[in-house]
Amino acid sequence: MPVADLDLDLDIFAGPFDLLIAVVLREEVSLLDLQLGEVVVAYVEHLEREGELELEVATEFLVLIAALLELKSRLMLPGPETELDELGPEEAVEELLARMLEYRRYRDAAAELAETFESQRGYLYRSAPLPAGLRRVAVDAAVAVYDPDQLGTALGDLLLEPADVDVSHIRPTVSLERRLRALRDALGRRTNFDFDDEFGNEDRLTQAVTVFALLELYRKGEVTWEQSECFGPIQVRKILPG
Amino acid sequence: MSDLARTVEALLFLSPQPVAVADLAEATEATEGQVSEAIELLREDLAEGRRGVVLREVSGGFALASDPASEEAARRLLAKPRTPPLTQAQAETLSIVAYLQPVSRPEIARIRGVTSESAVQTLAERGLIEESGRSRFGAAIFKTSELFERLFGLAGLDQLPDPSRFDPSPEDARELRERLLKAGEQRAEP
Amino acid sequence: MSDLARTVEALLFLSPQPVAVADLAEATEATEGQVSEAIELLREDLAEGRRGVVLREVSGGFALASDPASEEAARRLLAKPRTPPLTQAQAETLSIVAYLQPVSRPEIARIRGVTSESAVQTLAERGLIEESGRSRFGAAIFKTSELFERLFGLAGLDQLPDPSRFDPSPEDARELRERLLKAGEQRAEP
Repeated sequence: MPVADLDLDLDIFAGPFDLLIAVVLREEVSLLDLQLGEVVVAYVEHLEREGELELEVATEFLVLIAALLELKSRLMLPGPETELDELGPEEAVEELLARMLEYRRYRDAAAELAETFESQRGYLYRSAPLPAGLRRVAVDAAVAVYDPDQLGTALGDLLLEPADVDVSHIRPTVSLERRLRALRDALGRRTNFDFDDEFGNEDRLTQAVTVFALLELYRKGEVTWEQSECFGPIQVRKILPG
Repeated sequence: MSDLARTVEALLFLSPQPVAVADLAEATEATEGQVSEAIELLREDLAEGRRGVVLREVSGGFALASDPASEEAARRLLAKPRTPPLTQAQAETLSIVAYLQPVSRPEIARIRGVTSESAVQTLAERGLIEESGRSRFGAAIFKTSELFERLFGLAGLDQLPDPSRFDPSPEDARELRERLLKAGEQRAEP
Repeated sequence: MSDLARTVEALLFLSPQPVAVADLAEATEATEGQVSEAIELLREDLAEGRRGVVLREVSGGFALASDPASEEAARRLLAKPRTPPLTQAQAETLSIVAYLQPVSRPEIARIRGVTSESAVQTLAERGLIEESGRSRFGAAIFKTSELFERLFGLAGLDQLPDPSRFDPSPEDARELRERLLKAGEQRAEP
């Protein structure tokens, strides 16, 4: 929260901090009547409520409160005999006065400017893009700025057909279930067959899983097979129920 | 000049887009008939050759425009021609139009494998390509402009370079078109 | 209406900013004297109350604006709400920037007696003031914008009302001084 919004409830003033400073400058509230301690207490209470210290806001507060304290102390100090201060109350008053007068000048100018603004608000100006003709180069004024080779290259790129996608890194998946189905399909067509005749065209992985499926069917008592020699042909035979 | 005509003139002056009679009527709280009368008054006052601004009836309504006679002066005062480097999308789109012209918008998209709306629009705004009609199916057809040839320093379209990086170069326009479409389709569905 | 006046009107219609006589002369290839004559013709034709558009001398140049009489209709058509008036804080900050420019943020705060962050920011967002660099100590320095002059109908910054007009009278100053002194004495006495 900016320090300007700090809410104050003092003896002689209630409202945000920035308003307090404004009314002090406009001498609607006398700095001498103002208990600055109350302002500090309010700020500290605010800090406690918020639970965190924003350094920038705190600094701003310190600067402002210090300026007020300095002005006030100068107003209150008795006379020129004070060695502590270079400014006597009269000079302090002059300084404060100078600042008030300066502020008043801009406050009054602001009132007039706001009035001028008000009186001019009815005039509206056009805001439209320039016609297309003005946004592009005139043919007569055009000089070569682009390289035709860029077009040839771009078209050459477009003519290239993409290479066949290399899928060698993708491992085919072979499911046991599907191989079981394939075996049962084959056995549905005839009661016995040569393994190589039926599955010889499949890849090695598929063939291996099919053998595995064959074992499963053997376990269930659906098939039996024969192989007369090592690496010889495998004859698969369906076991008919009953 | 009536109050309504003055207000209508002000509205047309402020609006960057043409304004329909119905919208003018709503804004001025007048009837469309009254607005049309006011427009007639303005049409006389702002006829070509009378002032620096002319009243135009364009699709969708009425608009004020500067008199074409002032174009030269306007160019000297305001023209900010832009010729920034072409992006890849713009270069591809422009090369398709240049080599295959006339070519339709869907064809450009098929060859590039992506819709090319914004590239087409930018190239048209910069005056490098222009619409040269509509296809049988209503699609806009584009060709390159005279400005295109100037900005690329080409004496004519036959001076376009052979599509480099490609061997063999297609023999004729029809083969070029077919091969571009084939390559584009392969890109679109791998 | 002369050809030159017509061209000048067209240029002012097209230009998004006020145009100086010198620039109009260069664009129209006429002398500044001739342009000034053309401007005089336009000034008559486009005097307040004659058409929907008026000629304005703002920000060191000339610009066309819509007549205030059509403001309400324009806001209805363009769906633009009225710009909010300046708050007290904004008006004060703006007057400090207008008269003292270039002026730093801390200087504004010193004169107003309060930090003026949000007023400065709002004015900058509305385009009325703009940063014009940094002070030796790194504080942002502000000046008014071209838009400020346009929105306030000022031909130039020298048309701002004389700030001495706003100086408090010697009587006011004396009275204020006495009150401050008296307050000081009262406090010092007990």
